Amino acid sequence: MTFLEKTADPRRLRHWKGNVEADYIYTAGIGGEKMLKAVKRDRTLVTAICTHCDRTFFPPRMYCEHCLSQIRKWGKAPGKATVAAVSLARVDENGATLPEPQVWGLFRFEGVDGGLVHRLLMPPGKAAAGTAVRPVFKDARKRTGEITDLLGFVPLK
Amino acid sequence: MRKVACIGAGMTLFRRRLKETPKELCWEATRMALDSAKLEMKDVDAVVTGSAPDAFDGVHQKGEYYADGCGGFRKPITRVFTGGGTAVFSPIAAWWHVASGLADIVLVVNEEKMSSCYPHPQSVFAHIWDPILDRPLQPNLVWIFAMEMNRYMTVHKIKKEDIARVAVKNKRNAVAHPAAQLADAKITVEDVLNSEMMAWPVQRLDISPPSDGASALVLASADAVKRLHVESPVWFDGVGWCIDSTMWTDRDLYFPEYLARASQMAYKQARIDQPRKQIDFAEPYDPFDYKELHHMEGLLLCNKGEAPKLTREGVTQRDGDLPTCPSGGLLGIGNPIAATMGIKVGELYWQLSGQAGKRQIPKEIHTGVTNAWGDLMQFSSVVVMRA
Amino acid sequence: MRVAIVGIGMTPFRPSTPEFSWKELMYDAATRAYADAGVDPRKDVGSFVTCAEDYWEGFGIFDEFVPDQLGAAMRPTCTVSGDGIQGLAQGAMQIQSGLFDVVAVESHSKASDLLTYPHIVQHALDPILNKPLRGHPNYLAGLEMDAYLRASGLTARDCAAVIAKNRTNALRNPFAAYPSKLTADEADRSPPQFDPLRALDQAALADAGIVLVLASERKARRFAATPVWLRGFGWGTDSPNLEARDWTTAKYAEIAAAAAYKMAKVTKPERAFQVAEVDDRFSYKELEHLEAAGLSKKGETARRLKRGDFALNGGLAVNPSGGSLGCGYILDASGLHRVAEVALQLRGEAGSRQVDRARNGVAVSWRGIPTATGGVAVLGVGK
Amino acid sequence: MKAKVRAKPKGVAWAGEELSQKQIDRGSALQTRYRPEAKYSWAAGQAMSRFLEELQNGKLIARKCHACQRTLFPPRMFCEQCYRPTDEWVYVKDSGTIETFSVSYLDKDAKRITEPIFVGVVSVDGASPQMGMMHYFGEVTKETIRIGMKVKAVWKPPPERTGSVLDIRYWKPIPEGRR
Repeated sequence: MTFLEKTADPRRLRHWKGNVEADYIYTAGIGGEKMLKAVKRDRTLVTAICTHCDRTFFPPRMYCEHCLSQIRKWGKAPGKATVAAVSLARVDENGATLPEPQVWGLFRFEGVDGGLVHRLLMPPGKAAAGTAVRPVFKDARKRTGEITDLLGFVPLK
Repeated sequence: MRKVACIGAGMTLFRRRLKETPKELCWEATRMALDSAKLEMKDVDAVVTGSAPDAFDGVHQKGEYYADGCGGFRKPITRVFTGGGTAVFSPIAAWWHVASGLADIVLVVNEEKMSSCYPHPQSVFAHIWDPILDRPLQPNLVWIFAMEMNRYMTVHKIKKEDIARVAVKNKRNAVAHPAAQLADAKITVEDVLNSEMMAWPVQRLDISPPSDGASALVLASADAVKRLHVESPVWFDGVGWCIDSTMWTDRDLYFPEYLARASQMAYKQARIDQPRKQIDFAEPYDPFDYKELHHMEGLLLCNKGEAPKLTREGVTQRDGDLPTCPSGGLLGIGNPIAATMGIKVGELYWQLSGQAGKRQIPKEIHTGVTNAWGDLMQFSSVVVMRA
Repeated sequence: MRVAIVGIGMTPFRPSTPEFSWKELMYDAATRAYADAGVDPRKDVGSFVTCAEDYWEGFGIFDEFVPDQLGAAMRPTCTVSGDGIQGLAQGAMQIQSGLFDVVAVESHSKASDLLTYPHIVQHALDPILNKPLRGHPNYLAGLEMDAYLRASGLTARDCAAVIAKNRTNALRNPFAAYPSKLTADEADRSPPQFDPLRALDQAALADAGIVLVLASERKARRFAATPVWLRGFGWGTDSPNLEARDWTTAKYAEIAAAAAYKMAKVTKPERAFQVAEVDDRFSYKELEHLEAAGLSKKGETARRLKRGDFALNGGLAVNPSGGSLGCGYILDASGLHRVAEVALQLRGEAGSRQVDRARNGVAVSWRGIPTATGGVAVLGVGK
Repeated sequence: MKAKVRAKPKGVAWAGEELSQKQIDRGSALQTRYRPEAKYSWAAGQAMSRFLEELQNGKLIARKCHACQRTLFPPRMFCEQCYRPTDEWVYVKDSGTIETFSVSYLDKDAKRITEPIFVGVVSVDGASPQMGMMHYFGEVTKETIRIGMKVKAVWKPPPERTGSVLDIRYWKPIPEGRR
């Protein structure tokens, strides 16, 4: 091919190991704090209302991604959500088989643009789109202001 | 080749640590740029964005992640990346969107959030080196500058105090910049020379501070400038960029030949054959004080080794004959790598449109040049602008 | 000003390439492209564009490590942190702006250098909203497949037919890494991994390098090969926020296709092309992309797939190369590979997988999860 | 252009909410922590595999390009100037010249250190002019080290070598007139 010579002895081909790792501390930001502080405080899901586009967003943001207006009005998402899509993960990020499938869902709230991708806390065999669900949270004392304060969604009944 | 103008600019404060997420920083700069151009997202045809290593913000494909903050929602958006050179390169990419005829109005947004990574942004810089040849030596970023600065000083027999004058000038200039992080009206050459030794010959005050921040520009075609009745457009007259070989240990670091090539490319388009005479002011990239000097020489604004003399004689002061870094530069305002677009191309725009406020160069100015520098002492991008 | 592809170079796709460093792989692809075009990069190529992402490569600033092996040292060179079609578009605009006559566009995958691929994809998620939930990120493809299939009326069985078609097409492509004689029934029985997504619904990673040489109309006719005209191109992004994007239509492909078709003056895309190379990172994405790019009307896709319309000589050959399912998934180089394959087909140089009377073709790319970004390129030969 | 000097740009809002280290440490600004697992095993390829093999043997090797007649170090399989494959392997010497250097009081994480690291570029005898590698210097002081100084590699003993640039401990000065 392109080089005039190449080794034909695979044992002479070396590899070099390394990483591109560091520790990260991400600030939740203006929109993130609006959302996560309310979850931490009283399990409220705050929505952002763009008065220019007349849209309500969850998760809330400091700006409307459609028109780039600043968000100045905030609301509250309904306590009930619907499962819009389901997936059962059988392997983890290391490629290892999970003992039980993890159930993931895309959740939508009525009248709200957006929703949430999170865990659906119900038996894998029964998980299905269309299920009416509600969010469940960690105990108040254990909440840290991260998305994991929300444990996932469970069926309403 | 269609004519392209800058018709608006915006930037956030540059600070060691800002609360906003990268998306939110992008939005703040974008909103300010759109407001200054009196435009909304519906007027924008395409978006170009620039940001340096993903490992600063700590998000893989960060151009995708923060796209909505730049107005990328359901738009053609592209991120370009040439290390630190991105600060002046993403406007060039936006320029070709307009010059080619593809777009009339293009938004350029650059962002960097360096405070996310711990223990220090410099840990992340360890990954910019060759994994086999360099990384086993556990290099620190400052080594690059120290080795280049030493070579430059030794070849031209430059005194450290002549280099320190750049830091003093820029940190003083920055007092007039509303976004500045490290402005200092009282700093002296002695302060720089007495500051902590980091990696000889580099001392603490030779270095620009790592920062969080974002900046944005609005570019428009001549048709759009006319249609929108823009009061004071500032025209892109020439663009250039060039990269040298990866093998940096095979090159003489005393002169940035790649910058000279990039400058020649830009000057040819701008019909500039005597840069020192035809250019009124410059925003050379100044992450370290000696870099401003190095870049003045690479921009062909003076002879090799002559930049320290011009600085010593006051030629590069804001009221001098060839003001350099009237903004306050990275040394005074801060260095959120790619986001320094706001103090390079952004400053050219503000100066040439007479909007630089207290930073306004007192003499009459028509033409400015700026550059940014990146990769492993290897890449430069150049933009020439005219009022 | 029109822009043509005048040089095509690619290395064989391989699950791993221990004999090459990333630089050597790129050199291999570039040398082939320059030989194909008959250009000396040191004299004839004005500018170089590479499409790369730091974390795919394992570098802080990958741009540093690009120039030498492309012949780009001391030349205008840049990185596009995007898909190959985005890079192609930048190269084309550089020519159209009048800066250069000849531009080389490169992209590659050295995925075998990367030991923790799922972690890197996870690292692309929103740090506040999604990343802390961890998990193998392909659950997002599982969710999207579920949403898309229910909205479109297509089935997992239809997706199995895509897998079988592409893996079988790859048998005719000597560069493919994952060809196999696979039936839709066999593909349908593939074990679930992110239900409804099965193991074989996911294209496997591969290494390869792709380089294209572009030229202005003025210069294009001086080259040896038939110029393949880049008649239109476009790219687009839906919301990067998982929660806010469209989960049942590939909006980014719609936006990209609309721009590319406008430029190419294509008004009836479903009848404009003989060959389409369409992103199939996951089997269902091929179908979703066919619809978003207007190559198959929503509601007709299942019937057309069953009828064999998308087979090698079924009218609109979709992924005759074998696509990512058959060749291997080469990260952001996938888009450039799709363009290269269409160009080879239009030149009539696609060997035993040659599509009859191919005069016009289209390539559709996607940057993979969790992005909502893709590109479209419209190519043609003749006037 | 001096006509319309405004106090500030049109329609400005210099946005940004500064956070102190305290606000991070105390958690009063909400935050999420993460460490990516980004691990690689780069194929060294033709040129670097041989280079590492020779380091393990206590030798430095280069590639020669017959077109430009340069001896390329570190070695590569292609010449970036001529854009053609390089032609032959040639050994170069383990002595050379300091092209530039620094005396670093920073470690890789920017932590301060009291015993400085002497680091720089050494061009290697036998390779084309100014071609070399980055490495450490030893048996020098900040008073004695200088650009142009002749140096020689100090190798680790063979059993300790692994095929790495660290198989050379550092480069030490060669006394004048002893080359």
